[in-house]
Amino acid sequence: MTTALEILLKLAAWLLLAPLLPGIINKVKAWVAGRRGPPVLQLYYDLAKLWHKGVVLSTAVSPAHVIGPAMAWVAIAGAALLLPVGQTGASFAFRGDALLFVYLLAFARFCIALAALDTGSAFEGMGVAREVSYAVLAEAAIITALLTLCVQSGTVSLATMLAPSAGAGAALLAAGLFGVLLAENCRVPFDDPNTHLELTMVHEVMVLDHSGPPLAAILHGASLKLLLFAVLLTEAVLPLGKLSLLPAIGVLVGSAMVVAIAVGLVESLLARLAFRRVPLLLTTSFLLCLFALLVAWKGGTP
Amino acid sequence: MTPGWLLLLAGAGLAAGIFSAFKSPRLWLVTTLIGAGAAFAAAVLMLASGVTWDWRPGFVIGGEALHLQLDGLSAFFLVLLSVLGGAGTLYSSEYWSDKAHPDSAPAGRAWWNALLLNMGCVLLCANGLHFLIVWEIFTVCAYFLITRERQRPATRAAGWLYLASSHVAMIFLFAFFALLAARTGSWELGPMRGHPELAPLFWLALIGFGLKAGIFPMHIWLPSAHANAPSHVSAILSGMAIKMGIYGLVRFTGWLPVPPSAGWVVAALGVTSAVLGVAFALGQHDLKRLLAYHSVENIGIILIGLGFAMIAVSHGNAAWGQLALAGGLLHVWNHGLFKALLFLGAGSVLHATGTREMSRLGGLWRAMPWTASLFALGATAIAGLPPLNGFVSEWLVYLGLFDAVSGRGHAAIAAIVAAMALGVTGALALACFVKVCGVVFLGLPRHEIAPHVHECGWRMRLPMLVIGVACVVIGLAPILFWPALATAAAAWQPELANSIPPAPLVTLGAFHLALAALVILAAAFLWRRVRRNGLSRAGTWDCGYAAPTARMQYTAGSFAGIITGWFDWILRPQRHEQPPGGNFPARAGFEEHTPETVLEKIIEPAGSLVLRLSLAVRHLQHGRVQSYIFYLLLGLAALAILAVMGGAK
Amino acid sequence: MNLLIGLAMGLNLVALASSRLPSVIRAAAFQGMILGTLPWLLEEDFHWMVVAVGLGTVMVKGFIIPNLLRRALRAANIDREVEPLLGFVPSLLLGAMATVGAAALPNELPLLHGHAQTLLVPGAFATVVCGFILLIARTKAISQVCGYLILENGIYLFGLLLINTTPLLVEAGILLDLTVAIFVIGIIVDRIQREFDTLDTRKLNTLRE
Amino acid sequence: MKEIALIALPLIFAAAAFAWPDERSRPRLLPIVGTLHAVLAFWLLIDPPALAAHAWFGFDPLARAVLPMVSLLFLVCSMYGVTYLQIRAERKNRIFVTALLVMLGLLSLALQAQNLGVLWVAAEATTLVTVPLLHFNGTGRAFEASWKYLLVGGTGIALSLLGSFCLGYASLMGGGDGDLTFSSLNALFIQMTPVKAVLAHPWLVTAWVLLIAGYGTKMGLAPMHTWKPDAYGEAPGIVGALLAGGTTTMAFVAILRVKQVVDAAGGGAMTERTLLAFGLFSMFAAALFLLGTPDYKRMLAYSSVEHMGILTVGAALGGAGLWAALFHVWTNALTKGSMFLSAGNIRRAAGAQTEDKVSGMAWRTPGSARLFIVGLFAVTACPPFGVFFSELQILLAAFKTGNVLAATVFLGCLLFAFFGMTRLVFAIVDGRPRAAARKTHERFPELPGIIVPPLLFLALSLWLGLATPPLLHHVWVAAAKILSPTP
Repeated sequence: MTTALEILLKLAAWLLLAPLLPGIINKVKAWVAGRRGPPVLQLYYDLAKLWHKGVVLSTAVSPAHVIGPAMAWVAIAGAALLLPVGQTGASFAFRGDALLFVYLLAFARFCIALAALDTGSAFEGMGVAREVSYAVLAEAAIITALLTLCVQSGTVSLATMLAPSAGAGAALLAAGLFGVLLAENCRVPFDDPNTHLELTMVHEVMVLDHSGPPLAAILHGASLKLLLFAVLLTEAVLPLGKLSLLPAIGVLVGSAMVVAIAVGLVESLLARLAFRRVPLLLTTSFLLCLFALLVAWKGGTP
Repeated sequence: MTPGWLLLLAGAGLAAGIFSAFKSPRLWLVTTLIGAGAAFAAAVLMLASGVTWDWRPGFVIGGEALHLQLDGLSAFFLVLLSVLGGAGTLYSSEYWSDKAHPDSAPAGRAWWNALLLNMGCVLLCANGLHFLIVWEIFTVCAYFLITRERQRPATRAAGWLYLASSHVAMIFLFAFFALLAARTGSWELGPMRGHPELAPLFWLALIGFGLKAGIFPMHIWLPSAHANAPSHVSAILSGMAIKMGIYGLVRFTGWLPVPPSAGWVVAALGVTSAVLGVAFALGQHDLKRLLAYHSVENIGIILIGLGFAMIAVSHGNAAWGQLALAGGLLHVWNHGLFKALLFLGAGSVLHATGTREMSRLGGLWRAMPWTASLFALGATAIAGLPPLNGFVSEWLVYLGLFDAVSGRGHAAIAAIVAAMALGVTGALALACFVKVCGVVFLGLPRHEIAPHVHECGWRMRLPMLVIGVACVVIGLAPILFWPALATAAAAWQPELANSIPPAPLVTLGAFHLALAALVILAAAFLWRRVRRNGLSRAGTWDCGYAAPTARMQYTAGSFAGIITGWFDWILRPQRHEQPPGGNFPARAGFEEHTPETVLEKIIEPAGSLVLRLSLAVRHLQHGRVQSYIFYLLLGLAALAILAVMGGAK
Repeated sequence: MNLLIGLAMGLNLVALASSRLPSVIRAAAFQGMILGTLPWLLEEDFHWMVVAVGLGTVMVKGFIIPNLLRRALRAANIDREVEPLLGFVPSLLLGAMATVGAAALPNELPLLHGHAQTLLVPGAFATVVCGFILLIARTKAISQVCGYLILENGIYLFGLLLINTTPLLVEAGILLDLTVAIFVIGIIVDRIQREFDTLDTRKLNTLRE
Repeated sequence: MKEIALIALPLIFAAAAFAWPDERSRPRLLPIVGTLHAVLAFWLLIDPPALAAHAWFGFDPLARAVLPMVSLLFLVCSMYGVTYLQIRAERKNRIFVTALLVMLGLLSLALQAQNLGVLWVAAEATTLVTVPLLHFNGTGRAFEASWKYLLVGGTGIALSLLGSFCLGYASLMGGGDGDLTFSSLNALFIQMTPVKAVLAHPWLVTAWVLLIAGYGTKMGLAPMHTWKPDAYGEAPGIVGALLAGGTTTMAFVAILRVKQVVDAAGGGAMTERTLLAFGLFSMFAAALFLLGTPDYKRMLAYSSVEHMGILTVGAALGGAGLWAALFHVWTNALTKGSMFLSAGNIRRAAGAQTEDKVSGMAWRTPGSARLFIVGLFAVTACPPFGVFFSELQILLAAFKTGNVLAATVFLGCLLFAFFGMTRLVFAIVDGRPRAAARKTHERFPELPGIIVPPLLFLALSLWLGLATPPLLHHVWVAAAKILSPTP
């Protein structure tokens, strides 16, 4: 009973905190640009509004257009349950849950992609093609990162993998994962979340024809995903396993802030890359993870 | 009923099917289904009891006493065979009906039963000679099934390519079994790890069985054969026939000693097949050809599992070998199931629209919702996504690899490479099946396909449904199937057997269950929410363009463009571009075709070289009798030299 | 006796050198007659069977077959030229070389003392080789038949080594077979001539890869 | 007594057939003789007579191991012949039938011959009697084929005569009294004093070379095979079957007998080396020809060359290989027979025999086309037909004797032959049928008389493979044991 309650509490925490991150990022961007910018809680307002809005469906779409986002949202939420928080560990922890984590995110991608293709629009097709193609490289990077942690800790369970710090290779790993984070969440320099030219979009163009509650699910899922990556990045680098719950949460929140600010800074300082250059950057982050792996292999002891 | 009687019943049913195939299709259907059911029962019985069924009747065939044996491994494969066989039987009764194919259907039914029967016999034979015989017969049966539509030159070419490469495999198996018999002095098969001198034979087996399994450089026959065969045949070919190659490898790596490098080679081949197979698949525009290349990919995944299991054995039974093997074996089942599902789905698309060309299809979900949703299910499974079966087996393989890594043993580095390859393969497969589902079933029809597009009848739908359910069940309750895996593993390597399922598998199953439930709930909830908020219809956002047409949708080629670009070095796609020009561009065109590189760049040149040689030789037979007598003299001289040479020795 | 054999060997060269069919036939026929007489000289004791063999040989090789060939020649009224594939001089040289080689041969092959001083073996081999040269180097069917005839002569010559040891039946059988062989060839030639109105076997190459 | 009947019976009936007045009923003699002959042969197979020493011919183990096959082959072919000659009523069949019967008699003589001379006489006579069979069709092509057959074959047979003389002379050098029966030759050479052995050796080598060249020509080993494609291509299917199954078998038996003698004189290494080399070369050459030939009757000829190569390889492997080779004699002859007969049907229906003119025979002559395809798989060593088992046995022998290289070449040749044959056969059977041929009423009348015999052959091949009679197996092994000096 208590465990069930605990799980529900954790889940609630994840879901509630998630929309905060984009707000922070936007705030940082506005601040850098010298504007006041939207309130930090803007996304909450948007979600609430969307949830009550009516829906306009394309004449071409099938039920998948609506079902897809729901499935994706569930998958991401499920992934959240696998991510340990400090000492208490995750709600679900077992050997190999790291892989489940990765594949749940992949499942989410699959659903969103099909929902997007459902409209039969060339724009969505374009976006999906880009999304799934870049995901290939991102996937390689994440698997490499997991391998690094596995070599580091000698286990295959996130709870224990993330407990110790990545040691010598931590900086490399952090850089690599940060690149993956930007790519997977479609931030600059891979994608510009608030561009207005369909031809240059990746993620935005996929949700072009969504509206109302489905769009809300997609947006919330995206923010949750961002949060997941931020936490994963933090725990991979910092030895949170040794802290007790509250300090751990504190550190987590703080570092999530830091990540958000970093993203914001990157977005305001860098420009979007040309599409042909994107694979290059992703390969770079993959290589960073690979080097981290090598460092761990040489330095770490089983 | 003991397995023996059930198997007898199965054989009788299939044989009866062969004879009733021409006269009465209904009788054929019944007898064949009974046969498949009996085989299924026998296999399950054996797997449940774990008792090997061993039968040595007196009578002699071809100079060797008959010896049949149903042990864990053969039972494991027999399950798959009987399920796919039964499903395909029912499916074909509508798909390849007498009405549609009056002259090829009856013989097709007979060949179908012969194929099932002989594949079953291959699984049962414990005598090298008989193994060889039924193996070749099943190969030939498959040829006649592939060339059902032999009026089409493409089919004939595909069929001949299949026949030729199968015969290459056959020649290697000839050598393999003959050497085995020559060295051991008997045709009896069985565990003989005590004879290290037999280890080199593994290489013969690898080529012989690898050709059948379609491992990467040896896969040349696979795409065209699978694409041109009737779909239920493609399903059994891809689901079962290529697994026979895997069966051979597993069986003989279990019975015979292998050279130390064997495991590494198998794993390396697996990695190559997995990555390149899916890369080639991405380049295809022909639905069934694409699926065929995915068979290469999945065979690769299976081999990664098997290879690491072999490495584990050769390094003293590391625990992770067990997981890798379990993953590989389970993937045999899984790939058999979802690939059959996908081929049957492709079959009903072909049946309805008459084309395999994806760029002509689109928006089929309206006309054929059942096919569309089942195909989507299969796609999710083959992309290795939770909560379906594809993920379970890949996850087991992953687990084995990660354990190998964390163990920091000899295999760690190799495991790292394999794990990365597996990850990339998964992502590529996902991309590929997003493309397939999106282009074929979603969006709008790209061409005015014949108006008679219709959902397939229940006899085609039911088999797909059954297989789909099987995929889901394996995904949600993998724990149920662990005993089967353990029994099979025990038959392969007693040391690797472990009847206690790994704890994580239980948790994974629970998680999958929860996930599936929540996914459905959420979907329903959101759908209701949308309804409540009220929904209105409008055209897809066209960015203000006045006259959007269905042909402006993203096509298969353009979708995969980015990734195929990365693999240009091996895919060698041929592009014919006709860019729009001038102020008022007339018609522009762009077409792309990905050839079978290994075949067209390596095999065919070599073949033409041999043909040129034979042409040169044939010129000697130019019809002038004087020179014929001269050849005679030459022969005489050669003989004399040979003979005298010996005299000198 | 060696004189006769030498003569036979000479006739090989004549057959090789002669540019007209009748002379080739005549050479072959004359060679046949010589061979026919040889058994009588070979046998000390006068055995009637040997006489019969000799007579038969003379009749067949010397008269019947040549007449047959001449008839074929007349039936297909064709020019008498030989039309060699290989020129006369080269084939003559080859033949000469073969003869010399054959003369050197017995040093390699041990012989019974009875045969050591005869020219039987060299003659036989030389004749066989010359027959082959005719078979290979001539285009006309008739001249090929003659080549075959000379080949058989060579073999017969060799057979004489065994005439007093092996039962004569073998010989008789051989004789019969050879005659029939040539006879059939004659018929074939006749037929071919009806079919193709020529005796040039170069025309006989429709069957080919 | 019965063994003499084996020879005499066909010859007597041949005379009768020659005298027979009626064209239509004459062919009926063929199956009658065939049946009688087969009955006799199998009777002898079951209880073989004692062999008289120094007899010129007799039913010895080797004859026992092959002669019944020839008789069986002739029986089935003769059944085919009746219908065939009815279809071909426009040609006079007096000579044809007579020649067939004479051929049977001579084959029985040659297979039973225990004497070098008799063997040669019989071989020569078969060569001659084949000629009228070859130009049965009376076309120009047929004449050309028989001319080439006679010239090349005659030359070969002449060489073998020379070889026989050399062997005889070798026996003289070895101190023999000129008795040319094989038994006495063996006895003589086995207990030959070293001095005499030195004297006899050159003659033995010469004899071996000449005899192999001569009988090899008859058997059709490359490069002496040149007459084969022409002859098989032009002859009626029934003649092709008898040539490929009977005459070649005779030549092979001759080679085996000579090999036995030479081995007895201690030439074992030489004979095996030469046979192996020539067998493999024949297979190789045949495979190359098969890859490209467009003519399906010539294809059968090359396939026959290939199988002669296989036989020779088997013989070269001694012991185990030898009995496998005798096994292969049976399987090959019977399987090949079915292909010749069905090919003959197709040829008559299509009126042409090259792939550019013939296609879609599966619609034109369904029965023969099916038989042809099954025969194709049977003859390319696909189980469960006999050829598969015999070739597997030869392969086993090769591996057992450690001839891995030979085995590799062997397998490679099998592979290429398979490529060539399947390509051609499926092209003519499956290819899109000619517009005219698609109409059903143009279907070629496939009378049971021309469908059942090839079917029978396939059944026999199947039976030989799956359920090899122990008696036959025993007979082959016994013959091999006698033939190979090193057990």
